Amino acid sequence: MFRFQSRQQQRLDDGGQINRLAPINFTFDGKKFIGFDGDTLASALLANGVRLVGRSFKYHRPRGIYSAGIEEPNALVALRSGDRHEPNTRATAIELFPGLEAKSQNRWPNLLLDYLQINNLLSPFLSAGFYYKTFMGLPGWHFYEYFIRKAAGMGDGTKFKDPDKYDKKHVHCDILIVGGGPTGISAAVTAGRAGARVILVDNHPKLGGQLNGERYFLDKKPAHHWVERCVEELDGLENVTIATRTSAFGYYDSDVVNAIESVSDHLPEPLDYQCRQRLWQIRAKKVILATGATERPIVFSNNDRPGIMLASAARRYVNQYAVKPGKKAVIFTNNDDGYKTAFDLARSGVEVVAVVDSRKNIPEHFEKELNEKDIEVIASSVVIDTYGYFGLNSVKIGTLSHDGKTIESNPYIVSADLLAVSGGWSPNVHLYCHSGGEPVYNDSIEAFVPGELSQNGHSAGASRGSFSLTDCLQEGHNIANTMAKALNLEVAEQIIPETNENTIVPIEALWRVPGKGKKFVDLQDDVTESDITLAHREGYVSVEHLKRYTTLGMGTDQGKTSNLNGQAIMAQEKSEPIEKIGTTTFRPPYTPIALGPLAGRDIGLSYKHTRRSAMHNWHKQNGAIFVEAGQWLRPQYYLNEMEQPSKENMDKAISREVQTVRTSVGLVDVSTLGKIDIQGKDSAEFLNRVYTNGWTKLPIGKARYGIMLREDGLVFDDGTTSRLDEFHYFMTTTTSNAAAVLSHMEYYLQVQWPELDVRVTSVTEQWAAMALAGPKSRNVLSKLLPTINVDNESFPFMGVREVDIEGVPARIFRISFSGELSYEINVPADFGEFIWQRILEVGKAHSIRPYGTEAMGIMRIEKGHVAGPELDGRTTAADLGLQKLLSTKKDFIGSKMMDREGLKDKNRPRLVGLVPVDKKSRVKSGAILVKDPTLAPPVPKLGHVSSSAYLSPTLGHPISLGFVSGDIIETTKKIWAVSPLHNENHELEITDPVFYDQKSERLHD
Amino acid sequence: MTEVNTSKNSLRRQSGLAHVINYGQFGNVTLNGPSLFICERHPLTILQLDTNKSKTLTDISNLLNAEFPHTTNTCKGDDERRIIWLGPNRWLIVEPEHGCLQTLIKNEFNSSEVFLTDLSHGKSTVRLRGRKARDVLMKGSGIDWHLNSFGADYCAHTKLFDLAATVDCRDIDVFDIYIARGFAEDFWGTLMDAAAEFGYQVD
Amino acid sequence: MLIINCPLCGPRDHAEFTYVGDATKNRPENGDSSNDHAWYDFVYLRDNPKGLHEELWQHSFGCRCFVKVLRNTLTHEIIATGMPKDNLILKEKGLELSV
Amino acid sequence: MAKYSIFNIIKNAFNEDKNWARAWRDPEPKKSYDVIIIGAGGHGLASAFYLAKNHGIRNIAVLEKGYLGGGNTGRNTTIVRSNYMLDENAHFYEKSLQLWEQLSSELNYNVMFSQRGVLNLAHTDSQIDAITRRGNTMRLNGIDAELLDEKQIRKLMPYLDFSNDVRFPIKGGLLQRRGGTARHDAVAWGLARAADSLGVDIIQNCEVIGFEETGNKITVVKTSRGNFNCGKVGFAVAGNTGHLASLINLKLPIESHVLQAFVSEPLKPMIDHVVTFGAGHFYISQSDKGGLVFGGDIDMYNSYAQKGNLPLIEEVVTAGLAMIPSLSRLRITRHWGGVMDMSMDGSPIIGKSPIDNLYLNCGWCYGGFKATPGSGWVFAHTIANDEPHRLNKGLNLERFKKGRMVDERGAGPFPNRH
Repeated sequence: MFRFQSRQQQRLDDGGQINRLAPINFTFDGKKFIGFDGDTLASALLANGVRLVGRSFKYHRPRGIYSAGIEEPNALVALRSGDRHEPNTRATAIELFPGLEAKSQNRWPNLLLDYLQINNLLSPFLSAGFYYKTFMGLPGWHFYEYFIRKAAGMGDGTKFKDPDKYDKKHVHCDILIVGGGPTGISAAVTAGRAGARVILVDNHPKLGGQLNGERYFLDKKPAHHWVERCVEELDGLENVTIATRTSAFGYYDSDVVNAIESVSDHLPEPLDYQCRQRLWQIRAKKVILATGATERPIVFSNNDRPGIMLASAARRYVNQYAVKPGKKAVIFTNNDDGYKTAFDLARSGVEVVAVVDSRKNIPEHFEKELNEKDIEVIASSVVIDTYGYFGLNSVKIGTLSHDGKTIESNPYIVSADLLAVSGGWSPNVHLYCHSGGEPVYNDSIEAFVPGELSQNGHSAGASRGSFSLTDCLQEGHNIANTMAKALNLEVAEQIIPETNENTIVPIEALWRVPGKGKKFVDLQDDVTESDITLAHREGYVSVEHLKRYTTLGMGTDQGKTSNLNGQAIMAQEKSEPIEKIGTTTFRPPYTPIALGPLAGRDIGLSYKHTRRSAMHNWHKQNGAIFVEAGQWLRPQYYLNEMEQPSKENMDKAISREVQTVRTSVGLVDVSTLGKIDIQGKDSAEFLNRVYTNGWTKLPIGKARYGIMLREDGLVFDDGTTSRLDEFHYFMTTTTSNAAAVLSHMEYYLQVQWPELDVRVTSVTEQWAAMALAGPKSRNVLSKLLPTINVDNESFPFMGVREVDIEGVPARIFRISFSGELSYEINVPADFGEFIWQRILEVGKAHSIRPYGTEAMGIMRIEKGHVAGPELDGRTTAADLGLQKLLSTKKDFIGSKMMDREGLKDKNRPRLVGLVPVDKKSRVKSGAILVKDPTLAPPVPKLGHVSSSAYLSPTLGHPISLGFVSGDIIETTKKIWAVSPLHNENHELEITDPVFYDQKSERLHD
Repeated sequence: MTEVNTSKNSLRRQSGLAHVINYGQFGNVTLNGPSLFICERHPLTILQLDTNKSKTLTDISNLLNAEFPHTTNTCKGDDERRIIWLGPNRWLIVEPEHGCLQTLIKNEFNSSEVFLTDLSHGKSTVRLRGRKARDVLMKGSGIDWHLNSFGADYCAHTKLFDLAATVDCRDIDVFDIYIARGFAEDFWGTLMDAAAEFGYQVD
Repeated sequence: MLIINCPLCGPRDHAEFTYVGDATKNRPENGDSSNDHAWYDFVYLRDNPKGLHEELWQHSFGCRCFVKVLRNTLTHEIIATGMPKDNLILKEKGLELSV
Repeated sequence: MAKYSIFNIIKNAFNEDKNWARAWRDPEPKKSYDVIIIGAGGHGLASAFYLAKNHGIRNIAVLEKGYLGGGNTGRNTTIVRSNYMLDENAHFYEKSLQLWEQLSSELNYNVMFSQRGVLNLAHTDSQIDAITRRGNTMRLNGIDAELLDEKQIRKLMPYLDFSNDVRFPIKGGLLQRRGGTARHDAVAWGLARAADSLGVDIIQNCEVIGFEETGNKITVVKTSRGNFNCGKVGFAVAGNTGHLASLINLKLPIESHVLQAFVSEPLKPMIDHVVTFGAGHFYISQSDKGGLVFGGDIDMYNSYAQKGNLPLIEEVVTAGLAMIPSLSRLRITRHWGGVMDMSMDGSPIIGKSPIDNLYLNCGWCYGGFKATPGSGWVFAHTIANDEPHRLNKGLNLERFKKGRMVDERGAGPFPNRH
């Protein structure tokens, strides 16, 4: 173990919140390292002296670790490998786990020898928007794009399926607290004591927030004592839930906040039955946004080198991780925060060369400690430039002129391998903005803070610009009590601990340092100061133009460290105050979130629930090949035991099934049809309004076919409805419209005609339905119903009978889709499989066969029955040849709009039958009907083929249904079907759409 | 084809879950045993009753010797017979299959006053029991499953794992879930998957 | 997520509902065959307000009732809900007066 | 207008880019304009550009309440295609596509129109029939289309799920190779620069607050920056059409709905085409920067808020993972919403209005971006000649009254279903 430790040359011997007894192996770019439990990948790399971790997006400049949190713009790595590979992961937010594997990105062949470094040299030509100004001519953008795309992008995607699981969870609470820093903890204690249902979420493995990275004392004890005490109390409260490793990423309407819980990201892989991540949908009555603040860099030349980092990050590395981020440090600051860093670094044995403070006055209360630690402060000064290609080695310092526009004295260079920068703090107003709030600019902290309240989310602590620890603790407590009061709860007491912090001397804005060289504003997207001034020069001055033209803030860090600096520089260029420039809209998610948890468990075969009929298992065991019909699975056709699925066998099976029905008897599962139970005194009147034809005279025990229109007069759905009793009807709809028809009827009953006494209920699932069809169907039925007379007179066409089949109650409807004598038998679903099998057994004498949707489809085409492809929402009743069903004696839904001129146009395409002249050609549905197949585009289109049967086994040749313009039907009998996609043309004869048994003798027989 | 016994007595009512249920303990079952117990309730009589005549309802109530819940989202009854509020003037009566409930009411009341729809076969019923039952429900639906909001004799018609479901809280940690029969197999799979992390027993 | 307070079932996710649309459209009387414009208006024209919008949703995963919702289309804030016969805009105005 | 070229870039680089001029002016508004276009998005700017270029009208103002290109132009998923079935749409969008093919050189601004191909997947036989009909119609209209079978798709897009663990297997697809994507912001900027150079005044931060009418004509457009006299007025404000129309008491067959989109972290090239899933609402492409751009269905309820809610995103992601399971561990960085002007038949309304000198350009649903140059072309023609171009004749407002809807989906008068 000591051997390991000796390799962590930057690790402190004591302190920090790491467990030195738990060493962890990991690799970076294939090299083996060791860190400790409690480390992040970033802190472990720094502990091992690794400074260069990546290459920048555009110029491929060497980059190191810049921050200690989710705002990291530089240190993006590819985490894990194989099917768990995750590109673009922030090293600063990865908890170290045994065997962790990370690789640097955006470099080739390796991190030191990246050949696209050439971009850095070419950078004068690659200023903002350069590609808008060129690559316009031949050979076209698509050619150049190929190369540019290869250079762009960061990490690699993967081609593997994710082996991990994801979960979702819905929770409710009175008060949601986002952020487990001092403000959030204080709020949670008060809210918890008040008895509110509280959820506290924090994206870190443990609570404490900023307190973990600082040397604060609360009531004279290190702050973690207070944190631990609070957590203990909260854990004991049944009404409080603490969710760590849970990142609230979006604040949506109705005070719904969404978060991702990282359940097992900190483990090598999830444990048994454990998911990787879980999406939380949190519905809160009130929300406390205690999301803290993010430190900003300052814009100066070469401010991007490995070894340059945020001052608070440097502090966090020594304090929380016991890692010295450098040996010799310069601090560059425009506010008090830099001093804290200087002191904490010095205390840990880092040589602090100087604090460069752009302010004229050094806070007096620091003097004592500065003297004690022998730290030099250089006031009114700035860092002008830095040196060291793969890592910082020296820093150039100069004095700033009064107006801040030039460097006054002779600058000088000091050697340093760490430059800690603080440009001030920006409150994390993201969630507040998601909730609909508009931030306002606050001069005293030089940052945007929440403006007026939006929804029920209140910001507190640093996230509303209160940077003093005492204020944070107090605000958390106060806001929680205000909310408790609003929720009619007793307010709670909490004694706010005493802190050891100094009063804060105001920041003096310093956005950029004068001078030449590359000054990075957005480190991830390589947006420099000159890009912003160029955007200004060219008129891209609104913040959104600025963002889009320069890509400022468009990286994976979403501009957390760069947005305000960029906007401030634009404001300076425009000589306008920052608040006038405004800020860009913060969009969810707050930090990038994986797609997996958004899909949860609905992946693969679980994508959209599968719906099965009661006979599904029988179909499965008896050779059915299934087809998706919406969410249903339906047998498409049945293969014999010996047959393998193939196109040939499919054709054979379908022909077999059709022939069986036409010559003997078949059985098809039609359970998927929508079924609606209609009851009430006004049912007939209601049907009269819903359907286009008349319903008042339908006798009990009879069924009738009907079509429904939409209000706009076009056909909506068709089906049969039967009268079971005086006030009791049973409706069937098409499979695809089942839900829509029910809603349609409920709408009219509840909203338009509440006076009608009618109830509708979906009974689709209650009844298993099967159609027994074919000339021998009556024979089979009579055997099933030995005591009932089923001859033509007793049970005529469109007759309905409620019977008992071997003890099973059944409804039998003598209706036909196939055109044969046919009975639709409905039985309660649990008896479906039993009755299905019984029918097949009884039917054996007549060589009965089950048939699928394909055979059914062919037979309905033979019979000229319309279905989905014809009822496509664009056809009128007349188009379908169903004008006879439009009653003129009553009003019905759609009757007022169906006579508009466009819908009465004589030239509208009308349903026809189509037969290839050669009686052989397979005409594809979707082929277009034209006069002459040799015409060059644009070709006048006369209609299209809507449904095709490649072979009608009954007629011995292919047939199709289609639509042909009315005027063409009158003048010609021949037409061409062309399918340029297949390079096919076929001459067709236009026929009546009913090919089979035009007088319908068979089904009436 | 399997052999079918046609004798009336052995008529099989086959549940929508008949082909998917595996009995035993599954998932993350620890030494403390499973946190969840899951079983199907079958066969049941499930009857939808619809009437806007309060007098009629009282009469039915007397006939059945059962109270109807008038508060939204509530149920009344016991294991023998459960009456669930469904919507305005609409209830669901659930009891172990007897086969006579519908006839009983039909014989007594006018068909223009009471509207009955048999849904016994249209729904599959799963009973979810155990201290983690609410955690499973939380994965599938956005309503507040907290005991204070959804205690015993509460019911909800909601979207559960993307399916229309009725959930009846029979007791503090006992829930009957009704879903459309056609989705039963899929729902079962989803439920088992969601329960796995807690460890469950299928009875 | 919009949380819609179903007058019967209580607050539910909008995913349990099906959006129907503008609730202020009046369906012309069926008997009146002369007024083509009224039908055109009913079927096709919309006020499409930026601000308060009275609209219908069906609680299709719940009680199946049609629910009237008064919602701000600019902020998505739901101000009130009721049954189809309720006039929420009037009701809201009444509330404002009484405050 | 200084010409943009590689030579100029090099020349300016030696000057530290100090000599680049403004891409467009920030003019003081005049008192009166021959034509006022409301809305400086792609459509408004293209209309002004073609009015100036094709019809010689120069005294034009384009009014913008925010910043130009800040509405749907800057929020869409940048897909350009002309794979429509109905004649009224097909010829119009094809004209637009042809204009796209030359837009960068016409504007002297690289709009990065990348003809990487747009593929619509089909998962059932009936979907195959539907894309067959559409593809055949396209071909007969002179528009490129290819029908691919599963094997061909597998070769082109190996990242799609062709395994057995898939709920809706891929059976085929319709590919339009000339379709693709463009850099949306560049379109607005390029058009603004080109229109500006022809003398068009683009007035930003100028919100229209009312109109003055005399007879059946608009005479004055009232704005937050003063009142302007006008000859003719054109609306090109997409999702805000309903609101603007309400200022002159005009009711339209339009509802505003929010459509969301989102983008992943930048990745090295992995998806070369635009792919549309047929069994759920989902489409994807990869931007030049490397981000995967996702889109889906609208949020279903009326909205003027440029933000959406998570359930729709979850739905789109679920569909996306059903199609490309390997996306699961990738992360999204941003999701946003745009306000769509959903029409009652899913097709645009571009033409005359009931008011004599007011012209409407609206109802784009979520197809507005690809229409940009075509829309400008025919709208300019309609305004200049006071009658529609042959390409927008069928896309008139009267069609609803007359029962001549242009309904590609057959969804009927329900704007959120198109």
